[in-house]
Parts: sequence; C-alpha cells; structure tokens
Amino acid sequence: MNQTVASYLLQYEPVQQLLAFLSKLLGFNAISLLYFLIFALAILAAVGFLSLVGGLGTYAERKISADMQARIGPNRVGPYGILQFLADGVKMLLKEDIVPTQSDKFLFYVAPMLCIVGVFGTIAVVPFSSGFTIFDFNVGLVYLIGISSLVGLGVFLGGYGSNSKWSMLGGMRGASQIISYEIPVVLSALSIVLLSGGLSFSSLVKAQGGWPHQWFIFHNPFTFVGFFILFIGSLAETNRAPFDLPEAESELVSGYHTEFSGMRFGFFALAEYIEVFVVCGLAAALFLGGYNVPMNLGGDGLIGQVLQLGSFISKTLFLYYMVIVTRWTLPRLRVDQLMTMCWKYLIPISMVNLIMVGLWMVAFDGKSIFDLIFSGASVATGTGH
Amino acid sequence: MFDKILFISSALATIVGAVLTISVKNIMHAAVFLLLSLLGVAGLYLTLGADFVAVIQLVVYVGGVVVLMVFAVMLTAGSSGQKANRFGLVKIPTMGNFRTYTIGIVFAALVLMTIIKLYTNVFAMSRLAQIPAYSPTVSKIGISLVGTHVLAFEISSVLLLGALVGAAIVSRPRRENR
Amino acid sequence: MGFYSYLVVSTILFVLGVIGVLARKNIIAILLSLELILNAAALNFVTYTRFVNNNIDGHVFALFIIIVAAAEAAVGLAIVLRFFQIRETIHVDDATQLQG
Amino acid sequence: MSTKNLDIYMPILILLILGVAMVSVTLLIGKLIRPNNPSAVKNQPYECGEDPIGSAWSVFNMRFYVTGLIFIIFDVESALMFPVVAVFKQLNDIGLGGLVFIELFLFILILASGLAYCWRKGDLDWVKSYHTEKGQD
Repeated sequence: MNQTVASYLLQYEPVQQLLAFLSKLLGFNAISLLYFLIFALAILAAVGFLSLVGGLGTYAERKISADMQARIGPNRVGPYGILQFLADGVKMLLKEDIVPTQSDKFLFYVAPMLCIVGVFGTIAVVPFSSGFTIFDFNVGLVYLIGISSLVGLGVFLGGYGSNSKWSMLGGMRGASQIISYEIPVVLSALSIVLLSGGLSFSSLVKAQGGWPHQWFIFHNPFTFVGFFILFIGSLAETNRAPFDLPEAESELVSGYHTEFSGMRFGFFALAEYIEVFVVCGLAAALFLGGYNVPMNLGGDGLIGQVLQLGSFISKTLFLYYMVIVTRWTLPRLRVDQLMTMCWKYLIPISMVNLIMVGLWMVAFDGKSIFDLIFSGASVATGTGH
Repeated sequence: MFDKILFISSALATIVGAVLTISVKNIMHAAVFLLLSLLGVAGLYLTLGADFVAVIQLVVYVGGVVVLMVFAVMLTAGSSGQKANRFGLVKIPTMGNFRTYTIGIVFAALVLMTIIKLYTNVFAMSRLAQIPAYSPTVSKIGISLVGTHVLAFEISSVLLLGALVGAAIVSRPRRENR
Repeated sequence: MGFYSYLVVSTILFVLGVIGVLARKNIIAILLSLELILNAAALNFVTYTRFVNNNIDGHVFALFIIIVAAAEAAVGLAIVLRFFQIRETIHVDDATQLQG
Repeated sequence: MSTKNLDIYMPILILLILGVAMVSVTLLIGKLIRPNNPSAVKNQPYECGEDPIGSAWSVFNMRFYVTGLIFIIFDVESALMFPVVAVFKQLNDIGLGGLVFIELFLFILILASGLAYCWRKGDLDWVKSYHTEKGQD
C-alpha cells in the first residue's frame, strides 16, 4: 500500500548514508529532497525505457510484418536496421510543421499534449517489479483507467481541431471507439479486483503466485474469458489491429492525424506505442501473474528485483508480440460491426463474468479451480484408503 | 515542502481553469479549460487525503463528462456565435458580452455576501485538534457503501437507470420529422 | 494547508461558477459552469471530513455528488441536443416556448 | 500504512509536468530549426487533391451522442462498484460474502435491464433500422 521506489531503496545502506550526508550538508532533514532525486532518476529511466520500447516497437512491427509477408523490412540504418526508429525520430523533428489556416491553433497544441500527458501519467503506476514500481498507488488500477481516458479526449480534439471532414470523422470514430471499449476493460478488471481484494497493483499481483496454475487467467473459467475480453478491449482502446478504424488508411487518409505533420504526429505515434506497452503490462499484471517469479527466487533483494523485472517485461513483450501479429492477420472491422461487438457482445459477457466470479468467490471461498481439484483429489484419496 | 507545492499547483490549476472556462470565447476551448480545472480539483482531493474520490473524479469527470460535453459541442455545429435567428435579429452573442458579465458579477457578489455570512458560524464550529495522518480510504468507503449507505448505493443504480432511459428516449431520432 | 485555504478555493470556484452560469448565453457553456459549482460543493464536503470530524461520510457524499452530476450532465445534454434539432440554435433566449 | 506527508504523490506531478514540458519544448525547438515557408495551397486541409468546400463543422447525427451517453452511465456504474468490489474479499472471509454479493447482483441487474431496454429499442445498433429525419442519417 502506497509504497514507492524511494521508500524501497531507502532500506539499503548506501542510500541511508547518502541521506545522512545530504541532511548534514543542508542542515534540515533532506528526506523529501532525496525522495525527489530518486523519483526523478526512476522517472527518467522509465520514460527512456518506454520511449525506447515505443521506438523499437515501430521497428519490430515493420520487421515482423515484413517476414510475415516474406520481405526483408528495414535493414539500412544501423545493424539489421535497429536504429531505424532514431532516423524516423530525427526526420520528424526536422520536417516542416504545417498548421492549416482554418484549423484551431490552440487545439493543435493541446491534442498531442493530452495524449502524451495521458500516457505519461500511467507510467507512475505500471508495476515493473515489487520494488521498482515508481509509485504503488493505493488505488492504482482506478488511477490508470482515469488517466488513460485523457488519450480518448486528445484523439477527439486532434480530429476536431484540424477542421477537415476526414480527420473530423476519424476523431469522432476514434473517440467513440475508445470510450465504448473502456467499459468491457473496466468490468473485466473489476472481476480481478474481486478475487484479489485490493485496488493497488501490488495487492493484485501478490494475490497470484509464480507458477502458471496460480495465475488469475486459470483461476476459473470466467476469468479465462475475462482475459480475452480485456485483451480485445485494450486492442480497441489503443486503436490497434482489427480496430484501427480512426486511422484507417484506405478510408480516412490516416484519420484524425491527417493534418498533423512533423513532431506533432510523432507525439501521437509515440503515445500510441507507449500506451500499447502499458496496456499489455496491465493485462500481464492482472491475469498473467505480473512480476511474480516461481518459488519467489531471489526474494526481495536486488537480484529478486531484476528477476521480477525480467518476468514482467517478458510477459508484456509476449503480449506486445501478439498485438503486432494480430495486426497483420485480421482484417479491419466496419464501424457498425465494431460498435455492435462492443455493446451487444463484450459488455453483456463481461457483466455475466463479473457476477459469476462473485458467485464463485462466495461458493468456493475464493479458491482457484486447481485448489479445488487438488483438495478434492486429496479428500478422495484420503477417504479412498 | 511538497505538500505546499502540490496544493498551490492544484489550486492554481483549478482557479485559472475556472476563470478561463467562463471567459474564453470559443466553446471548445472552454471545455478544455474545464478539463484543466477538474484536474486541479482532483489534485486538491489528493492533498486532502481523499485518494479514492480523486481518482473517481478522474474516471467519471475527466473520462466521461468532459468527453460528453465535447461531443455535444461537436453536434451543435461548433461555435456558431453570431447566428441571427429567424427574425434576422442578432441577439446577445452566445458567449456573453460586457453587459451579461456585469449582471453575472453583480449577482455573484450578492451570493458571495450570503456565503461569507454563512461562514461566520462555520468558523465557530469545533474542529479537530490534531489533523489525522493520510491513510488509504478505499476500504472505509467500500464498507460504508455496503453497510450504512447500502440504500443510497442501490437507489443510485435506479437513478442511473432513470437517467439512461430518459436520455435515450429524448435523444432517439424520432420517426416523424420535426 | 489550512482549513481556511480550502474554503477560500471552493468559494472562489463557486462564485466563478455562478458568474459563468449567468454571463453565458450558450446552453452548453452554462452546463460547463454548472460543473464548477458542483465541484465546489464536493470539495467542501471532503474538506470537512479532513478538518472537522474525520468520518468517511464526507467522501461518500462527494462520491454521490460526482455520480449525480454525471447523470445530470447526460440528461441535460440530451435535452440540449433535442432542443438544437428543433430550434436550430442553442441560444438560451430562444428557449421561450414551454411546448415541445 | 499511513504516511505523514504527501511525498508519495511526487511522481504523478513530475510526470504530468514532464509530459507538458516535453511537448512544448520539442515544438519550440521545432519552430526554430524547422523550415517554415507556409504557402496558401499547403495550408489547406488535405482533400485528396481537390480544394476543400465548406467548413467541416457540419452537424453529425445523434448516434455518436447516444454512444457517449450509454458510456457515461456504465462508467459511473463501474466507478460506484470499485469500492464494493475492493472490499468483497475482506467481507467474504468474515462470512458476509453472500449479502454483499446480493447487493452487487441487484446493482448490476438494474443497470443490465437499462442496457436491455436500449438494446430492444434499437439504440445500440449503429445504423438505425427505420429511416429517421430526412438528411439526418
């Protein structure tokens, strides 16, 4: 509850010596200054890592789609084209930034900012590992859902501000798609909170064990369905894969960010790729046992943190790979199919899911299906002989 | 030290956002500044130790009400400020001119008088001698919602049902024309 | 910070909301300033929980204010849009006839 | 565990300010080092080659608003359910799980009936079944 990376690092000897040195140097107790320094470093590391993941995401996407279509993909810039995303970034910085005359200057400035602020706000609560989560907020899950709804607003204002019919339609579709798919995501996250009994990411992850059979995805059949609803919902929420209607190249000339050029468009793309990582991290933390390591190897020491970090990132990157693969395998949905699927299929199913998980909690006192089988088997064998 | 920074920045965001919401000419900019003000209020809730109410403010207000307002502005043909009505008269501009603001400020001053009058006995109220430390509030709210306030919890679902059905009927495209 | 500073902020927010409601003629702008007034009230409730009696009912009441405000915004905007379709303008002075 | 001061919320403020600063600084730098020769043609919104006719702020129909409306009702529902669901396991261990489940079930049932009503009345389907006002749809 409310533990932060700074309070975690304070357990270590060198950090306490630094604190003693600082407070002696400045006279007053420099605990909050030290908190600030540790937070600044942790945030720079997290933002750097996530923009690297965002950049490499574009590279990975082009490479994976290339070899799925038997072509080579970018291999000019750097070894095997690794530095392609740096070249794209520099190009975006140097391209001319055209703001059409009738469009709204203020909204052109605010829309990418809302997207970036919405995504950066979520970085604070992403559960990298038990110690390295920047801020394990007591209501972290609700905070993540609230802050990431800013992106939907940014998408809409981007479309509305550029005053062209195409991007207006794209902005409208994007915003209504993002907000309507937020409900199945929230309802399936609620069923997990029901099982784990707390809203902070540490309680959500600690309620699961390291071994796959202790993950919530296999806890009971309803959470198994809930995982796929969350995955589909988060695909739609980040305008990815079969739901990338707002930026549908064929119809809307790349939708809401048609008029954005140069670095403004770069912010939309960066925000989208970082949000895909954050949303995959959410799915991994809720359903795939987050940063739990089997048999709790390495405990809570620094080695344990690194192992937990590795476990969380490998699960998230596996989901990231699934997102990229689904993009190049499934055709795009029409608007009405998209909305019908959300309102008439996903939301009723996730409501039934939530009720049935509650019933499962009451009936089996929160035990997972494997516990029941094992305890059932042991009772059977117990009474057997 | 950081308590002061968080309070001042949230209060500043709230008040600057509110002033701009009521004074800016373009309605869409007013909605964006309302968003800034609501984020400020969420920050104020954090400084008051109400962490759950702050994030619910984020989810419901920032993620719902402002999006709905922006949709409504879009559907009413954006900022059509100076449209003359059927009789060709350009009435008072929709975003208010000097006259409307003076009326507003005069009446608001009256309201302020009554508020200050009210506050005299608020200050006389007995207050907590020692302000409690910040502690997580979710479980307390949850238990009170399920325990003492269970009736309010159930009635609010009936209220939401009424709002949903009513608004759906009103905004359903009618079969006949006007 | 102190008890008074929160009261000052919520009073300023309330007064700005009242000015906004009276000075604007666009119905949606009025609804925007209405949200400010509701926020000021909810802020006061949470302030009293922290400084006056520390029971959780202040937070629960602020929660219900937010929920009722969201439902009210939904219904209010539905009425405004229906009014716009009939009258073609969302100017407050046009809302003169009571008959639909 | 209760904390005396608010230092734990420092990262949220730092990250929000970092987001705003990053966008503003990059756009500022861009303004300096970027070529900037605006021409009338270039500044028109892109319309596959033809010149744009009429402002884009034309009126769209209501189905976008109906989606937003139903969204906010269910968003508020999930917001109200968060505290109850967070406390469910704790109460279930005490033995009150059945009672809380009934309250939660009632809450969801009432709102599911709202969704069923909108479904039956055709508010959910994107292309309205019967023809509505002329030129509206």
